[in-house]
Amino acid sequence: MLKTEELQINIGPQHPSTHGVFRLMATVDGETVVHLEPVFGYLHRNHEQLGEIWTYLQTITITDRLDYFNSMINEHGYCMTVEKLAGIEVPERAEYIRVIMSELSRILNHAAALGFWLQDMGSWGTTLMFGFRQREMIMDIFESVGGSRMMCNYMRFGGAARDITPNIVEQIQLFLEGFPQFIDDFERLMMDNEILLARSRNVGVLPKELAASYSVSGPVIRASGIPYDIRKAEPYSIYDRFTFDIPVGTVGDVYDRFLVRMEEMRQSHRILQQALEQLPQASGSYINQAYKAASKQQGLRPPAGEAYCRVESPKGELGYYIVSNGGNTAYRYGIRAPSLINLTALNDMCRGYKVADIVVILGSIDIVMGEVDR
Amino acid sequence: MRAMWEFFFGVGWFATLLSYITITTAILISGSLIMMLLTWIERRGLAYMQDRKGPNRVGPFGLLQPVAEAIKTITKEDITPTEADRWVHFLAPVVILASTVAAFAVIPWGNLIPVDINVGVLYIVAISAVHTVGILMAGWASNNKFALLGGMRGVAQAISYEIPQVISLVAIVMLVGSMSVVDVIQHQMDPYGNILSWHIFTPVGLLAFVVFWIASLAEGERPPFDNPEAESELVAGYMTEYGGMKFAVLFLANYLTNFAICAVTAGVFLGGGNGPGSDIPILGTLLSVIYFLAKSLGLFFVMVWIRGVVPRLRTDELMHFAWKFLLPLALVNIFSTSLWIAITRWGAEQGMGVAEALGEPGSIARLAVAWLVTGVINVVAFFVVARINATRGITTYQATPTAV
Amino acid sequence: MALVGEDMSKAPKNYDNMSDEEVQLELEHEGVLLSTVNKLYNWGRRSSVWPLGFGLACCAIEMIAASASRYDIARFGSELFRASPRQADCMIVSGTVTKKMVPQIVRLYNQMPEPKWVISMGACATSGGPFRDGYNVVRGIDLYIPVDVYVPGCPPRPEALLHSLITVQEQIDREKIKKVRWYQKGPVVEFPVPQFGAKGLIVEGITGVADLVGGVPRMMPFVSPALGGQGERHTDPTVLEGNVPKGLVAEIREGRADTNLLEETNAAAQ
Amino acid sequence: MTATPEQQTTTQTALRPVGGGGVVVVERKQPRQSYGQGIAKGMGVVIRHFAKSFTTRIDDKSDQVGMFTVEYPEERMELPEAYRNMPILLYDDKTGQELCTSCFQCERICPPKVIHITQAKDPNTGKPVPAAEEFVIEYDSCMSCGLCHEVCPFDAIKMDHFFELSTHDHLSMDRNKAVLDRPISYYQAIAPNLWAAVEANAMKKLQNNIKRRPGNIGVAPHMIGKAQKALPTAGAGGARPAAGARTAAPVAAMGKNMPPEKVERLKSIRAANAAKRGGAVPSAEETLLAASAYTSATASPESGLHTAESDAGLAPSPATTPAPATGPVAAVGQNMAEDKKARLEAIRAAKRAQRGDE
Repeated sequence: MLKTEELQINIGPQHPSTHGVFRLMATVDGETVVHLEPVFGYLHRNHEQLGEIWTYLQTITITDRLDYFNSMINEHGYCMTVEKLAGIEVPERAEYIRVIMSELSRILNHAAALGFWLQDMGSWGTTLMFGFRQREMIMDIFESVGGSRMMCNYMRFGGAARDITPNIVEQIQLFLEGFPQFIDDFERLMMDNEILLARSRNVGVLPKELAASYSVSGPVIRASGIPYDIRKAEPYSIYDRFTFDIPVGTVGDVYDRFLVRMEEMRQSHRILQQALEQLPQASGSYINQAYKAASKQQGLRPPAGEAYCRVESPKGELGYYIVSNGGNTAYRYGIRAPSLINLTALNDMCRGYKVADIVVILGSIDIVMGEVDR
Repeated sequence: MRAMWEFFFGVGWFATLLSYITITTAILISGSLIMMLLTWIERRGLAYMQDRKGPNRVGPFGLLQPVAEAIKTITKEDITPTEADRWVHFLAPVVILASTVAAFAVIPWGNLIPVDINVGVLYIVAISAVHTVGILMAGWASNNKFALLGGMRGVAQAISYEIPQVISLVAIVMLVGSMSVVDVIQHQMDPYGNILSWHIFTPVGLLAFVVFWIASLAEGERPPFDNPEAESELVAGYMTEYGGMKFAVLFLANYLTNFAICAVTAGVFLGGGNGPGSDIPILGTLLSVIYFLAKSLGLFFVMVWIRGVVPRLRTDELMHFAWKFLLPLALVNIFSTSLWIAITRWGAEQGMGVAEALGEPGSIARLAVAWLVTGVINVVAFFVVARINATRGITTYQATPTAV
Repeated sequence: MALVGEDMSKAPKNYDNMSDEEVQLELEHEGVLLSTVNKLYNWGRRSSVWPLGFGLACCAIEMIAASASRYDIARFGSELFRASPRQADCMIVSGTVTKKMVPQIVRLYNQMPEPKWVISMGACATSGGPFRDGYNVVRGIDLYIPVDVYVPGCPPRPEALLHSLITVQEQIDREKIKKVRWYQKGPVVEFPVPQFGAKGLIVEGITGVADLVGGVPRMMPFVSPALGGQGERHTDPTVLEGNVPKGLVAEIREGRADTNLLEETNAAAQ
Repeated sequence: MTATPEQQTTTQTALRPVGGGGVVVVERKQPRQSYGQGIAKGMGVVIRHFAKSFTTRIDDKSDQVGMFTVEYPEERMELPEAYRNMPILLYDDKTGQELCTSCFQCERICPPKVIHITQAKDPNTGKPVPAAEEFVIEYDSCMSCGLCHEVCPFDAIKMDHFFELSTHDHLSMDRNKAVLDRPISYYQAIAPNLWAAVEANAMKKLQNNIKRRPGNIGVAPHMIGKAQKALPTAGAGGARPAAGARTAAPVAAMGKNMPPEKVERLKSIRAANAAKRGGAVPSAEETLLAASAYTSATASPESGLHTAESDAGLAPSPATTPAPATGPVAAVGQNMAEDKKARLEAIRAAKRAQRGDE
């Protein structure tokens, strides 16, 4: 290939496909990427600092804003960590509620992420609109449960803020009924599309070994062929009660990540059906009554110590680390954000591909800057 | 005084000039009206494909939306970036629009055609190539890397796709034996109003249509070939630094190009204004305009439909597609066109007097044979080329990951 | 300020205090034909407000939701989210503005051609929101660029964003072609792009570090163009009395900020 | 609920084996099968959506095709009761007594610290009184987390459903007590079940507190002087904030700079508006009474609750237009001609017809 003078392109911080405020300094030779340097910090909003100033209960509200697509899973992880720290037990029904909400979040996230990814690829809105249609339906459920569309602030230490009514269960069932049709539509719309195949097959390949050594997680590592899912690897909450499969890819390219996400939505659908079936009836409590008052007020003071908990967020392994010194705020609060870790592999995924592939590969990692910069 | 009167009004040139001015004005006015209609179709159509309403608050059914947009863009501040090449930056939209409007000279509005030149088909292709220069000017003068990349992409794409486009038209020109647009439309005229005489309903014409249509999508920068202005990659491509009225001009030119493509396709492959009753003296002209518009707008709706479905091709894939898929097909099509001509038209002159002697049944039989032969050739060619492309045509490059 | 906090549900408009012009406007909404160039001009602009495709944080997702099927901002002719500021009319600042991002936002704003509007979407963009105590978060984008419409909420519902768009449209209705900034004599106001230095943001015209990292901004917000602002900041100290001042409220109440800051701000603004 | 195989066979609810499921390898599409049928399939899906958008409107949540758009200013989605937008303060309808006792719980728990309370003091004794002297919420920083309303022991602070809060004025987003106060009946209208659950308790606590409030302390500002002396009883809220509340609104001097025929025209416009929305035509008196200066601070109790298709009588307020900023504006169009009025009528009729079509 003819070697030409290298050109520096600055993608972002304001660019339609950087998924937020994020800057990529790409050195290109013609249209081939030679080097890629991500620059972030444009959305650094002091999450961890605030988590150390605010009380445990108050911090739940900003975990929503961490990865703003799946606030429920963020809350789940945070509450689990504090519960571990303070030794709070969670009633059966509350666990089911949490799992239902988490899996709805996962569907929401994947539907929107695939829409965004295809939008980056140049599909004019249709896929995004279809994905957002699912999101709207799930938002309706979240809104009637938690009170807000995005920032639910729903989970509490020892359970959830509110019980889910039969009405809401019905609403979820209705959604689950229609959801397979979305998957079918989406598959027929995009799965065989020749252009999508050409754009995504063998693009952004992340080999198994490299994926493991970058310690990426979530659909990215599963697409590379490593069946690593925290719901199976270290079952938390009540995930050991459900039958579901972990989809893995074979090549580790962008196409595999797409397929893995599609399959994960199906599996989430499966888990939801089981969870609704098994959901303990009104006999179960939605929150641990002993801690209801404590978690309502600021009074929660876990004993001195430290705790780390991780959950499988749709982006990957989301870990919370909290050190308590016995006060009502965390002494140290840290987050292992999957988006950030996955992003570190971007340079290796992009090198050698075209400029147009950068946005596709970035979209396939599915980052959220709120989580990357925190 | 009398001499002057004769000079101006007694002589034909003034009348000709007047008529040309009138026609040009009519074209420009109808062009902008058409552009407004196209944007409306695009936005409402796309919206309905995505289960939403689309613009519906300005005027009845949102029909006045483009008018509002025109007012707004015209009254907006006109910015020329400080570092830009002022004159080139200013001229680029002019060049692009001028070349597009010039193509309208030979576009047949049903039975009405502004100018019938004997190389009409060639003229369209040639004049629409000029707008490539405008794209390059826009990309270069903006002094913006995205614009430059967009401009380069635009040029590469336009040049590559012109070749299959022209070669697919060659097949039609061979069939018709003339380059005049009027002749091409006349050739598809059937005395009985039978639509089967349209070029698209012959194997040769169908393949030419497919190749021409795809190549035209690329020429008009329509998805999936909208690489020069790829929003998710290059912000707005070569239009990145254009705002206000200049952007409006680029936008207008874009849609006019799209309409020109649809019109040419309708004329060359779908019989232009032909349809039931289009040969009646006066009413027929009106009907033919309606048929023509219906066909063109239908084709434009197909463009919108495609836009609603497909992602964008990468630039290198786009090149592969032009050179490895469309070009071979277009070449094969020329071969089958020549076969078609040989089988259906050769007479005593070429030593096929026997066939000619058979009369009416003989010509029908010859037509059937031609259909069969060219159909088989074209279909086989399509599948073979497609398979070759699918298995090893489009490159798969491997990343060069470094150890961590 | 409001007179009462209760039922005004049936009458969102105060017809009684309306001037004739506003009545005329009301009539136009009801369909009386446009009569003057001014009306045509305003009609054209209000019907095609193209937003800048520009998302910062959480609110950006709701902005996209507003353009998705259910809310469909396209109905107002605003679905063309332009990626290039040159083609955009309305900047929706959707999300937390950090000190690292402010220079880029101001630059984008300067790159937009007049006439242009800014919608500050959500709590973060308006005042820093939940993150306003963070060291890296700007307490409101109106400290750097004038904002036309504020939408409270965290994040606001897509409907609320649509409502803000309608509010912008009403603002456009009230504008006059003769009074539009771009058509006036004199240079177009370019807002100074702040420098993100080691200690914080340095703004032209304000002595010292204007927005210290970990500190309180030492300036007042811009007056909204909708209220007659021509690129000047709030200077009247009386706005700080009685009502709760912006940006400084928490500090003053908790005794964290020294009150000299107010005088300093005023001195700097003059 | 640990599932053993034996239980599984016996219990009704079908429990899956613990940690069931394994690893599936996703199936990659093989490249050589494509001749464009993939795109054709996609085009089929899209055209189906296109066609269905004309014929069906979404009413069932499980549907995936059909028009999904809710045309916002005219139609509204039903908001769930639990929806929370911004905090408001409640007061009793009859007495005007606020439920807030300034216990500072909400101020303390508010994560971004947007609530600022000043406790009322008895002017004679100087001792604190269980009522708020001033209550400020910075709406511009409020994150709508709802912790304040969760924590309030007196159910005095609740989350509003009104979201049309866009404003030009940054400083107006500091809401004081006068703007935050809403009658209980308003909250009851937007969240009947939530209020019913806490009503008895809240009213009991309020009665206890009122006893300790001298004079007008703790009465919603605009209710001072209008309040009935009777102590509220549980369920005093009554039905909707109907006529009583409306008369409470101040009657501004009308038509100062308006010729009488213009006033007439306005009335007719408003009547037509109401008719268009399907609501009853309010009398001129009523509409003028209901006018107010500052709309964005107010809420329409019904705004979020009904879509346009729902009961016409409860149709939402237009709310598309908050009051324009008042300022000195030149007087133009002093006398609008009759033909203009006629034209207006004709256009309006046409519009109505068109809207009916769509």
